[in-house]
Amino acid sequence: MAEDKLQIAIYWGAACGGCDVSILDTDAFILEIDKAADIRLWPIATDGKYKDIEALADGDLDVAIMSGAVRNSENERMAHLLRQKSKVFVAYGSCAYMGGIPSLANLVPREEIIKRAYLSNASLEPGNTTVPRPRTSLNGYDLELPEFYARVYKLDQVVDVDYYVPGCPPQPGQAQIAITALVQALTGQAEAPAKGSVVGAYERALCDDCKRTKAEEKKVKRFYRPWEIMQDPDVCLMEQGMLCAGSATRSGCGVRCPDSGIPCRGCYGPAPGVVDQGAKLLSAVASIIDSKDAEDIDEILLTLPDFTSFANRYSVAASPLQRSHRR
Amino acid sequence: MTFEPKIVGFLCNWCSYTGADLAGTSRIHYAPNVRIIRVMCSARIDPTFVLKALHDGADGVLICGCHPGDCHYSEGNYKMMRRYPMLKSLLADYGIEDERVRLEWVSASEGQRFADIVNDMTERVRALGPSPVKAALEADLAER
Amino acid sequence: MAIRANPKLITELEIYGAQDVSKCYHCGNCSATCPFSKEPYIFPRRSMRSLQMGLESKLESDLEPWLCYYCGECSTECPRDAEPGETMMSLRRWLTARYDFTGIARLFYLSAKAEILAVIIVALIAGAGFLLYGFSQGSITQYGGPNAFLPASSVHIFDWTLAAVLLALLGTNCARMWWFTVGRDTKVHVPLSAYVRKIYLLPMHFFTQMRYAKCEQKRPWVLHLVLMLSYVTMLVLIMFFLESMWSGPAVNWSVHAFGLAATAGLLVTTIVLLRKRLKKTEVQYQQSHETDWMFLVLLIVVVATGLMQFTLHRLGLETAANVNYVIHMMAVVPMLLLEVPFSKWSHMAYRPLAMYFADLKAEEMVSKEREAVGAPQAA
Amino acid sequence: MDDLKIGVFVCNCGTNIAKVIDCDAVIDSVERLPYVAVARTYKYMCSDPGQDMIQADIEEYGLDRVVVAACSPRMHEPTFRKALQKAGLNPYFLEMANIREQCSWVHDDPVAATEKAAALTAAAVMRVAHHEALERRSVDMCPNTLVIGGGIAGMSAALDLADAGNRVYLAERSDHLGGNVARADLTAPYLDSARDMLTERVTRVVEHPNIDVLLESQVRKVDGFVGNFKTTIRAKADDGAPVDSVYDVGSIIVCTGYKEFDASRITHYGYGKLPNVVTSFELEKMLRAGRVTTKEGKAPQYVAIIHCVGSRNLEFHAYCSRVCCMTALKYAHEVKSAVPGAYVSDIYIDMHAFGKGMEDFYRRSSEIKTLFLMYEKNDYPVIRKADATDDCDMLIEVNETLSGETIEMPADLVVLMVGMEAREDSEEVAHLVNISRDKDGWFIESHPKLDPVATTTDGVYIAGACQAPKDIPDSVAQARAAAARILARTALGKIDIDAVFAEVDEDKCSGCRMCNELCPYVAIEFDLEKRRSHVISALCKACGACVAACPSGAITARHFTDKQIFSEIEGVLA
Repeated sequence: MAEDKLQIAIYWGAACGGCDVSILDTDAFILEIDKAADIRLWPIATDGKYKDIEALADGDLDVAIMSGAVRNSENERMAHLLRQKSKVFVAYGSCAYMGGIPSLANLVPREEIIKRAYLSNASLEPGNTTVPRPRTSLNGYDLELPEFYARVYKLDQVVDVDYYVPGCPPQPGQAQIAITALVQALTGQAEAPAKGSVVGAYERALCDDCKRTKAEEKKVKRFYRPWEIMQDPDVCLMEQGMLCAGSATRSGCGVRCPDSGIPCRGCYGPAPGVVDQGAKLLSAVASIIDSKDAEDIDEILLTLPDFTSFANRYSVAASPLQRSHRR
Repeated sequence: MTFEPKIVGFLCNWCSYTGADLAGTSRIHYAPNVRIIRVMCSARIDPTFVLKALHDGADGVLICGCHPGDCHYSEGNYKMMRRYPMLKSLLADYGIEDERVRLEWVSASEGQRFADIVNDMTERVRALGPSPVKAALEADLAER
Repeated sequence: MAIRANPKLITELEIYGAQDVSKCYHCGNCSATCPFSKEPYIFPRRSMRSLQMGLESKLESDLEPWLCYYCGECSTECPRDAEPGETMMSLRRWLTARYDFTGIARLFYLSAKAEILAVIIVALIAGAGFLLYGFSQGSITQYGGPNAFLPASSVHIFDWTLAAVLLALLGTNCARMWWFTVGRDTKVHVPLSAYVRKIYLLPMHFFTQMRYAKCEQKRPWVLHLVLMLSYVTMLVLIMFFLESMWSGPAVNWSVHAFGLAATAGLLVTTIVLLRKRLKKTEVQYQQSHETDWMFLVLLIVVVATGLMQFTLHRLGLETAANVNYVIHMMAVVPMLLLEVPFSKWSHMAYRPLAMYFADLKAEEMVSKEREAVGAPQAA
Repeated sequence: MDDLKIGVFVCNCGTNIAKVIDCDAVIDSVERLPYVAVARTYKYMCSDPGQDMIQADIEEYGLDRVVVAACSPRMHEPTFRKALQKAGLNPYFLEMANIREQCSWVHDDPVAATEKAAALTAAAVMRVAHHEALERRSVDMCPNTLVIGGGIAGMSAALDLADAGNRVYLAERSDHLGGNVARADLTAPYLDSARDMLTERVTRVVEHPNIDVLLESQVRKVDGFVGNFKTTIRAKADDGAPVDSVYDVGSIIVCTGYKEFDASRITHYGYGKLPNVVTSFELEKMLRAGRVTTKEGKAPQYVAIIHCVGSRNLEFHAYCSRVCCMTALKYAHEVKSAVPGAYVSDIYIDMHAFGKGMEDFYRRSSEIKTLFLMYEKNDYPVIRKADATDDCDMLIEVNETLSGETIEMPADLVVLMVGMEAREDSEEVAHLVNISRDKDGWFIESHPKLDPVATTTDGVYIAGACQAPKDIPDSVAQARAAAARILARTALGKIDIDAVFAEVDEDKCSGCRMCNELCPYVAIEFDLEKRRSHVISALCKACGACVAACPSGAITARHFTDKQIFSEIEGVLA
């Protein structure tokens, strides 16, 4: 571990691991990272212990990259620990950035989740009554599990975040650009991006990079799921009645979904300056519905089931309401 | 003390805001719970405004625009008309009670109607009690 | 039940003198200013309204026109110059015609010519009759004594006969008036006991005309009262003391004092009234119907010839006195025969009767209302 | 923004505000807000001393934002903007808190009202901090005018404009000029001939070199904005085929008039069933022909005129149609002169005899022995056929309020004074020129008292009975007022356009084209080269539909930015 090497830690909270894989997916660039940095912690790839990090002095880490949201007390403890030990703390991927897919669970109460996962699930052993608890006494031993929070938090709701890299997962190319930029900034080769900025993405919405043609008229009489329609590969998906989040989503992914005939789901988060991606998408979609009759509109909206889970698929925790408020 | 709900009203300039002014010039008294924010047209009302108001502690949000067919901008209110059911289903998914957010058409001549709507909504929101949003988000912070 | 309106009635009433009733727009100032207008008799506005719409059956049963003394306040206050006072006057004329079953009253009101003709005919018949009678049994040169041209005893019989005829005519008309205003009213039933209990009202109103005194101006009341009392005095003297009146040439002060006073009263008031009607400075004297003139003219002729007769007799000019007497009777007979049952003179009976009836009806309405509200229950 | 200085001015409005709201308490609560440098109350902020005070404070404290808590901004925003401008401040650095119309006038609890007023004022303070300096723009004013409707109002407006040397396109839907006045015989109260009056107008209009009369023409499309409208008018060509032509105009006057109420909608008057029940316009036709008769050809002995047919009742129109009362009196005169000896009765609710000479006319009408019968609102007279023994054709049962009696009025001819109502195409016209209609379908003026001829759309004016029931003098007055308004503007040659409009941030626009179709004014154009949308500011009317709809937040509504509205939300909830 050379002194001149950057000290970095890569960690995951409530995440699927896809973000770590996206870093690994940078192919040869991973060797560049290795050349430039000592990886002090990266559960998916290297052997590192929490206590090694705890042993570091504050700021010893040059960069901590954390993916995943905060779902439980362990996620939170590690977020705090890494923040404390690092100079630059990066929220990596949609879960860290906006709560991501895990935060969809915010629309459901914690009890409901526990019940569904441990008590009323077809894959359970019949009659199971065991549910995870923070503390369990067994044979004279006290067993501890992280506490399962009532809801999911995005990273900056828990700790101070310096930069965000969006994407589910961030595209390897973008990950490489983002990491390179950070390294250059830290090594004084380039100016550091402003704190709080989104790196590894563009400043416009996805449509800017989408090759499909967009017509002036966008009137939707009914919505289609992608499999319900023979789509024209050259025409804007929204114009064909497929709900596409591209117009409300920051570009940077490389338009991979629309290019493959699948509407954008919005994993790169809202366009710059937008408060809530879901509300914006809602506003735009509603505006182009082709009807002035309330009943007719309700009819059309039936073709748009579970719109909330689409509009805020990656961003429930980041939306103003953040969670369900049902009593 | 009875709970006095705070309701944010988004009113279009030409019909509903004028209608609310008419209630004033006609001295029609109504509940003081709605605080009006003027926008040029109900089409300007970004659903984000409603979410923001609820986030900031509003117990209710009242949206008023011109009657369908009477928009000063000819069709702006239809945009709101279409956003509304989508917004309501989004809010339902976030567990916001149905009666906290309401869309009404109020023309420039309907001062009485505006007053009636405010009174009715105030009563309904009062019956629901304070909005849970702000308290819940504060409680979330305390959890950790 | 709807009352049928008759738009033509207003045109008919024009001949009775109501020229301006259509101008009324019902502000109600007239009723407000009238000292007599109070529940349940609000007028003149209501009467004006009924007249405008031509509600004949309703007007016929109204007592209100008789409750008005035509002080003229209403007409002065009227912003539209609709002449409510004159309208009430016209309605009295119209009612007089209505009460009269013979149709003569209506004829007189509608046609001045007919009235003048009737007066002339009656005067001529009366003159001829008295002359024939006088020549048949006496001497024109004899005023008194056994050969008197028109002896008091005979004239007395004639007077009483005439009185009986007049009473019968007027009585029938009064009965009709009762039937129209009280008798056939299905809503208000006046019990017999009330009629008896309140009978004092009749002489009271007749002799005092105390309601008239309530008008803001007192002079018309004084004039009217003096005229009426003088007339009644004279009537009593003629009906009961004709012999004493007739005696002479010495003046019998026990009767002649009354006679002269009544004559003076009649003469002065008639002259004053004639002057007022000619000068038209006061609102109630501005619009004179032909019948008004006829009444005053006959009256002044009667009074003048009466006084003349008294004088000639005292002077001992017996032939002249007899001639004058016939002339006097030529005025008296038409005045009584035509004016009392068929024209203006009849209000002498109708007005006190109307006040009597009005009082009875009002009392009954109030008690009915109390019943409807319900008497307070004892605890 | 750190050195921002905001001045807050709370108006007492005499006692209008101060009697309910504790203005000093409002001052106390807003004084604590960030950037507030001075906060004051004054008796009448809109008065000259009030404005002087604001200007003096701007100078003295170096204020760069001003909040006026007073009446509705719809009332005095222009006044205070001017005050700011005089003091050298951008007029858009003003924000008003509406604590009169929407607070003191509608609440009676002083505590709650004061709290609300404080919140509204706080919101204004927080909002104004985000205001930006905006500049108004000036564009050329096209001197031509399109007048829609060739009735008495349209012709009068057209003549004034044309006499001043401006071109006027007078579009009339029917094949002749004159409108509803052409259907009338005489006019109240002087019994002048409507025909004579019209002939003069029509002749002058037709012969005027500056007026293009477009008969059998309909306006199909109106694009553009004040001073620069492009109007498409479809006219019937000689061969019958419709031809569209485009006219450039700077102003539009809508004078589309009214239509009469359909009397058959009221069943108890028997219109359409009883042959001798006619509408006012049908009588007008008889009068114009000089012969008033029943269907049987006889002269009517009894003529009854029923007022307020379709007007002043909850079932049809609650409003008063204004002209019918005096027209009914006119009929009384005309019928009496056409049928001497006829009895005319006027069955009315209230006699509305306002206007010059009208009360006198009413008096004269009663002097000619017109019988006035009053009925209660919603207690309609009922017409039935008379019996054979009656001397009349029909009997009208009226609960007559002046007498308190239920009466039966004989009638041989019944005239229904049908009210005025908005034309069935008023909605279409409103959309065409983008003006609003009230609940009854009448076009709405900009301000009922101070701006009765302008509309909410700049450059579009209304005159005559399309705005509300109106008689001839009022229609003509309004028409000529509209013409005067237009001439005042054409004289300047330029017009000021509001600085409030939407703008696309091209650095944010992704070219998704979601907004392109939303604009009712076609103000958004798409640059195919750059693949960016762009707002043509002169066409933009600042509704903000595109702003809310832009999924990437690339469109900003000037003066109604997200940031401004967000801070207002925070303010009212603080």
